[in-house]
Amino acid sequence: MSLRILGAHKVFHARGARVTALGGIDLEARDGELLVIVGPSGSGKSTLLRAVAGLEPLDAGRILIGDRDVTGVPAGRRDVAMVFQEAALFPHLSVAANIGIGERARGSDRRAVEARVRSVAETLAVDHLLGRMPGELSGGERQRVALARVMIRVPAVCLLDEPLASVDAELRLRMRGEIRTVQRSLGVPMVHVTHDQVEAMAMGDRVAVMDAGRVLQCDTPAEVYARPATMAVARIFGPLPMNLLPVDEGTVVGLRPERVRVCLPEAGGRAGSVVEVEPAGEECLVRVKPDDANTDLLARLPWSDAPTVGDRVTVSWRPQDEHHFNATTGERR
Amino acid sequence: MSLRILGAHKVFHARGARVTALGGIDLEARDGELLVIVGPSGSGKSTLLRAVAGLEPLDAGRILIGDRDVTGVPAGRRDVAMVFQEAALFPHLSVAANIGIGERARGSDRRAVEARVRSVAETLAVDHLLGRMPGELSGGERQRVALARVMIRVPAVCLLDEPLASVDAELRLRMRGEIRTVQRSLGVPMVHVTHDQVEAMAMGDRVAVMDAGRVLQCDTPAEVYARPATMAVARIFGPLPMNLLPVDEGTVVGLRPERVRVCLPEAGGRAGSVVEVEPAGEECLVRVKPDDANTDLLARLPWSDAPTVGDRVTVSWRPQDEHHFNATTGERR
Amino acid sequence: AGAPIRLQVRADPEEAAVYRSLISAYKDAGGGDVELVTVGREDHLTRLSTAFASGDAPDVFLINYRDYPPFVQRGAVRPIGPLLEQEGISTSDYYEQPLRAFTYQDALQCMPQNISSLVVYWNRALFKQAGVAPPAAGWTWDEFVRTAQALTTGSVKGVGIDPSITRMAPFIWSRGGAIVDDENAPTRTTLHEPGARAALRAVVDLIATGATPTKDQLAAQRLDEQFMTGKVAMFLSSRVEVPALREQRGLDFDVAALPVMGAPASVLHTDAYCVASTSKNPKAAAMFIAYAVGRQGQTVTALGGRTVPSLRSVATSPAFLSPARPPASSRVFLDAIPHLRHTPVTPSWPEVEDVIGTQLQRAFEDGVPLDEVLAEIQKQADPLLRRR
Amino acid sequence: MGAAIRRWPLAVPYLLGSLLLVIVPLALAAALAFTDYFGFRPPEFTGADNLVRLAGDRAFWDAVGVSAVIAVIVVPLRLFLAVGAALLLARPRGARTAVGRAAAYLPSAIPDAAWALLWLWILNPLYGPLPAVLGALGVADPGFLTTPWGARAGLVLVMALQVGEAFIVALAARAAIPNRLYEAIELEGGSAWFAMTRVTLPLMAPIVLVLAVRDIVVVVQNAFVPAMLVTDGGPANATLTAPLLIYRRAFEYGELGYASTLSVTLLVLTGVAAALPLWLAARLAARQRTRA
Amino acid sequence: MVFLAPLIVMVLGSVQRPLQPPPDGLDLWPDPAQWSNYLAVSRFIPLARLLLNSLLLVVVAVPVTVVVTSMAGLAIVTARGGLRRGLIGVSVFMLLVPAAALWVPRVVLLRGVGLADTPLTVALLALAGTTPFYVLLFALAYSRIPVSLLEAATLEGLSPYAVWRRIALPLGRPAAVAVAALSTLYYWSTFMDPLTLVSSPGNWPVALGLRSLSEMEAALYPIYLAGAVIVTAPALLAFAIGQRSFFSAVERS
Ligand SMILES: Nc1ncnc2c1ncn2[C@@H]1O[C@H](COP(=O)(O)OP(=O)(O)OP(=O)(O)O)[C@@H](O)[C@H]1O
Ligand SMILES: Nc1ncnc2c1ncn2[C@@H]1O[C@H](COP(=O)(O)OP(=O)(O)OP(=O)(O)O)[C@@H](O)[C@H]1O
Ligand SMILES: [Mg+2]
Ligand SMILES: [Mg+2]
Repeated sequence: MSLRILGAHKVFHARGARVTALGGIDLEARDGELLVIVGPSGSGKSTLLRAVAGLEPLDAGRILIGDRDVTGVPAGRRDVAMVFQEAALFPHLSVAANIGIGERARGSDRRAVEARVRSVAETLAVDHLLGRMPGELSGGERQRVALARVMIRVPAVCLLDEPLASVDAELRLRMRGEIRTVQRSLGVPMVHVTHDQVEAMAMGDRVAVMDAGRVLQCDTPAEVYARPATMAVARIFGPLPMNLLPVDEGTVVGLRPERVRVCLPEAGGRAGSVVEVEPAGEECLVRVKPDDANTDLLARLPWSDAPTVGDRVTVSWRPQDEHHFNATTGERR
Repeated sequence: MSLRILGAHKVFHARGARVTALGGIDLEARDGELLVIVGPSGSGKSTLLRAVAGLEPLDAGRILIGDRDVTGVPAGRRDVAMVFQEAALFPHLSVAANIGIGERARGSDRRAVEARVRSVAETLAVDHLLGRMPGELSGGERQRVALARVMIRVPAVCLLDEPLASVDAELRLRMRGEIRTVQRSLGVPMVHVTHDQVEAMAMGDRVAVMDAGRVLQCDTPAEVYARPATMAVARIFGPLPMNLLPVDEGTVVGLRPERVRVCLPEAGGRAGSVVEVEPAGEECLVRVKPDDANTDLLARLPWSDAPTVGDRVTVSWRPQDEHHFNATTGERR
Repeated sequence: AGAPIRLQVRADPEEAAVYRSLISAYKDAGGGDVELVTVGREDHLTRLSTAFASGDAPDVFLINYRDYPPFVQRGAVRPIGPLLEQEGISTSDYYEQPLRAFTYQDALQCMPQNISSLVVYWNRALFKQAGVAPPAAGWTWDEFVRTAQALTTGSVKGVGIDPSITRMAPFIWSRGGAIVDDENAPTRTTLHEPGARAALRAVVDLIATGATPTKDQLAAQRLDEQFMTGKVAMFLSSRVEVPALREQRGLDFDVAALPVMGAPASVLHTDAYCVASTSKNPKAAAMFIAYAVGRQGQTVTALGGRTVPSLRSVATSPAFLSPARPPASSRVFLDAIPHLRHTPVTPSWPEVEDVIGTQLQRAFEDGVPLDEVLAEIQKQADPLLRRR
Repeated sequence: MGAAIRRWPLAVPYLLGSLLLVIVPLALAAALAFTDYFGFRPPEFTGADNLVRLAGDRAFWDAVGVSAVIAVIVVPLRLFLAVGAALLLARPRGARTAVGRAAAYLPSAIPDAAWALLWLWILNPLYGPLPAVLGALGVADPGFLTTPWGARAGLVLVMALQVGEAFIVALAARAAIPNRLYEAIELEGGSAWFAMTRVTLPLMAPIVLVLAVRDIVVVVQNAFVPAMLVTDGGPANATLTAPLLIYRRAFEYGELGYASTLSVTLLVLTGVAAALPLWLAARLAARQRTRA
Repeated sequence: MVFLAPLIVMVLGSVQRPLQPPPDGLDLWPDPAQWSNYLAVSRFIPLARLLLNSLLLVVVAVPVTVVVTSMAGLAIVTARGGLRRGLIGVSVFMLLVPAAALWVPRVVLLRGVGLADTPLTVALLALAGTTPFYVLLFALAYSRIPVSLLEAATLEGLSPYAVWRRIALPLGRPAAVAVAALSTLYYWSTFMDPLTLVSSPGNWPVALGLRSLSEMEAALYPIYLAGAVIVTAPALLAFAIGQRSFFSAVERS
């Protein structure tokens, strides 16, 4: 069963102003597919998920799960599971009860639910917290419990709104794997919103890049990374935003910081000076101000090659690493 | 004025069980220094910040700001600013009022506050939201508003509890810069809790690695990265957790995934097979199961070198990239 | 025995006991089931109104003469005359005034249970202490005023009179005045006319002598309580006070006739049993009423102390007159009977009473000039009388 | 188009109950307002007669005035006491809080008649402790039961202290404010006063508003028991409140039809009066929002 | 202290000797204490019967009130737009209806459908929520519950009823406890409702009995006060016992 979103429109009226949260979204998450949504803060990602879940009525558009048009179906009857951006745990229920509440609501036997709860809690490393109350958990613990609540069942569609935002790196790596495993075994479409680009690339079968209520591009992560459809996509998607250099009238050249080389001033390329150096493990991020342009250039270099702030350097790149965009429409050339 | 934490102890009693949130913490954030705290979920980071702010009484230990012992001083008189992990916005006040409330509380004139609010809102890219109510914001917008509330003043100490967790990559990069700029201009000690290792390395003058209520290591990011003091630190700190291979009795060898090479089976090294490949932009993460060991090895490779799942490979590394740990104490050898 | 009926009476808890014994006596005498509903002062009419409105009215209810006009004029009552005749009750055995009072459009509507009147309660000990002679029958207003003055010493006031039309009426009549222009079909009040005005003037003058409780004293304690505690030596009321005063240990009191300003006069206080027009068991209701106003029933209620029996034979029997239980001079109530008159029967009368009471209070307690008050009464009460 | 969450069926019992016990009876009452009805015979339709009479009914309008005066004083006082007590006693601070809370709640648990009796004693011009205390303090005795304004003041006192309900409601509202918000204010160095005026009170405002509306209704319409038992409308009708007058009209004078006219009129008047705090609150909230 | 005084005076007054001259004001210290007044109460009203009726009334009406009002409150909070405004409007409007306007039509109506005059007639009011005030109270309490919680519950497949029962009711416990306490007090002490709705004295609640005691002669006031203490005591006792859990429930946000 696939999930299809057709022409979804949603406008909020906030203090007199109109905010277009969804400006006509068409999107499909195929059966057994993990669709990742990335996009800047406020681009409508949460609103889209909420609309799919039936929590936010659309102004226009349709939602289909399999062949079933669920547009008018109330949330409780869509068979959609969702992890909320702010972990929505029931403060009056223990962690175990929080995880099992859906199963119990669907009428499962208490014994059976208990066993399921325990097993899914182990998967998410929250089994030692089962007796606690949500108020006694740390931020990351809370998010994992919320995830456990969704992973215990087999819904028609599974929606995750930044479920790993407060989880530490190591656990995150592990949970990424867990989520994918669960999703594959369930074989249902899953839509996953994240800010973590690494996560998006690592997990997504496909990735949809949203901005200001629209889907800018939807393709495999590799394709989006390699050939961003617009300048906006180029900035939004990737571990680091792409450098965008206006070269001549009408064209902007995009360059991944990973592909920018920074050398001693003598070598060929554009001259400039280093304005910032951020260490990042084996690598570092270097911000260079070219002498002939106003836009800084960001480059990722091995730590061993790190310059210091103020150094005079030359930046260069291979022509095949350039992306060309239409300066006015922003579209790829 | 520096911030010093001496022997901080805090135990929670949750459902009969004792949870040691802080197990004797000694830590100093020097004047004008940005101290980053990283650590797994539940390791006591938020508790530590709350104790510094005076919101959580310590069971034992002292807090000093400059030469002033503030241990018994109520929160309001410590002159500490803090961004909470869950943005604590006032639901009945507009965004502008939320940002300005501290200034108003300290008795500033409304006119003056309005101007300051506008300027700090611009810095954090929330100026278009000033008239909205918190209920009408997206998750990331809310966090930025909370951040703005803190950045509007000049406190003695500044505490940030994962202020950027729900902010998108591009904005995050920008705000990282902003926070650092602000902090440097204020010249006050700032303690910043984050799960984002890149952030920790990029921003921190020093980084404290916490686990289970203790500080395992506190040093410059580069030093912690290069010479993790314990196995735990090695797993916790860094963009990817370190591989830890028990080699002989008593010793564990640690290897950064970035330093692991994966080649065709013929080359020298340990033989194994690829169990997982995660794309990550220019690179990919490869998980290899060596034939002679139970622990998987994680390696980061350029995307161009990516193998496919099931491939037979050889893993190798340079001896100087090995970290040696005592298998029982976990300490560096 | 007849069908079960429901009886609603207005009674405080002590009185309720009297009605309970009346009902059990009725049963012992072979009567049918009677469900007793006793309701307090304030709530009696409320309950009656809602009960009637919802078609759940009691079969029999006891009602005070002053509250009765709306009920009879608006058809809540089934005329009792014929019913009682069938039960063999002869109205000639009863005092005539209450019968007349409860007769409307030439038919007896409700059967009077008692015949009380306004009298002077007086405290024998305070009289003795002040060296004042006990009130004599036929004493005049001036004697009354002098007595009150003589009794007024230190903490004791001579007399207390509530500012209400039922208290004033006897004096007005005694002085030759009238309350309304036509007692059978009143269209306006006549308190401002000379006779009535003079009587009211006399009361105001009495108050001016200081022989009555001050405004604060009146607000501090009800008159009957002041009498019980020896703070007033005399006060005006009907038979209703007797049970409570009897219970008062150490209080030696008696009753005396009202003083006269001209001709002797007093005002009728009476309650009657009515059969609701909606009753499904008028027969059983009449049987019970016949018993209650019969010799046995009247004796039971008379012994309670609260009532002056409307049945002559019981009124003159020791059950009522026995001097062993105070007041010794209960005969005063019977002596007043020939001079009894009653206030008009018109639906708006309860409201008129409230208007007059409020205004008289201003004159008596706040020192507002009498004429101003009388004009105000005219202005407010006359339209009420003209309204149907 | 879209699918909101459907939970309105939960309101069905309430709506049915209200229909049977409030709406339909009210409709009947409204119909009775145009009749002569005494309860003994079916009502007689009289057209606008009752309205004409209402227009010229000075007693009623006087009573409405009395009710209004008392409400204007009592409602703010009651709210102040209830909310004040709730804020003072919001945080558990041992035995004193427990006693305080019990005390604030008690008067509402005492039967009205006993409460009235007590106040008859407290206000008693000769023996009462309150006039005595006032006298000792050199304050002129307002004449609690004897002068019009004194009696009104007395009535105000009687009603002002029975705030157990509002107290509990306010306490619950105070408890519902997340602690995190106070932590934030504390960190910003805001004073307790600042926290109360900028956080506590605005967040409690909706509930205080409902309490205000309810109090207006209670004082203007239903609280005739104190007036009946303590002052009985006197002296000289100074405390004859609208509900007491309607009560007398209906049950002492038996005019159920006209009493309905008065009741419905009172309903309209209270509606107007209650709209005032609603309007005020809307204004205040709008100001608060942007100012902090 | 101002608040506590009435209770003390009431208890002291209840052990005064009856049938003595009414004291000037209230003579505070009884000498000797006349505990027999408490026994005397049942000479005047069928105390046991009335207490039982009241108990029955409370036991039935209070839970019904809490259920009806909390469900309606949740409906208000989760409804949107016109429906929500409509529900709130109806509630506020009903709040404004004078009680006196309803007594007569109400009893006429209830008799019409044959529901008048039972010990539980007054409990019918609970169906209408006793007062719309309680509904608004719940609506306010529930509006503080993060919307995402209710939404999460719905997504988990909980029916509207289950959302109410399993999520809203426990989370709104302070409001539920408050409404339970307030309505207990209401049904325990209401006398105008039974006065108009219940005609058979056998079905009366104790408050109505107390009301008739209150009209006794001044000399018997100690007995009335004893009755008042008897009637007030259960309410206070329940309050005293429940106060800890009551306020802790109210406190927990
Ligand atoms: N209830 C609301 N009223 C008014 N505007 C709203 C409301 N909810 C969301 N918005 C606005 O709609 C837009 C989209 O919001 P949404 O929550 O979908 O963003 P998002 O992509 O999830 O952002 P984030 O990554 O920060 O969570 C934002 O501009 C937000 O301010
Ligand atoms: N109020 C409380 N009662 C009981 N235990 C608590 C309480 N608050 C925190 N804890 C426990 O104390 C430990 C430390 O919590 P803390 O919130 O400081 O973690 P953290 O490092 O901030 O985690 P995260 O990164 O997930 O936010 C955790 O195990 C948590 O479960
Ligand atoms: Mg979002
Ligand atoms: Mg935390």
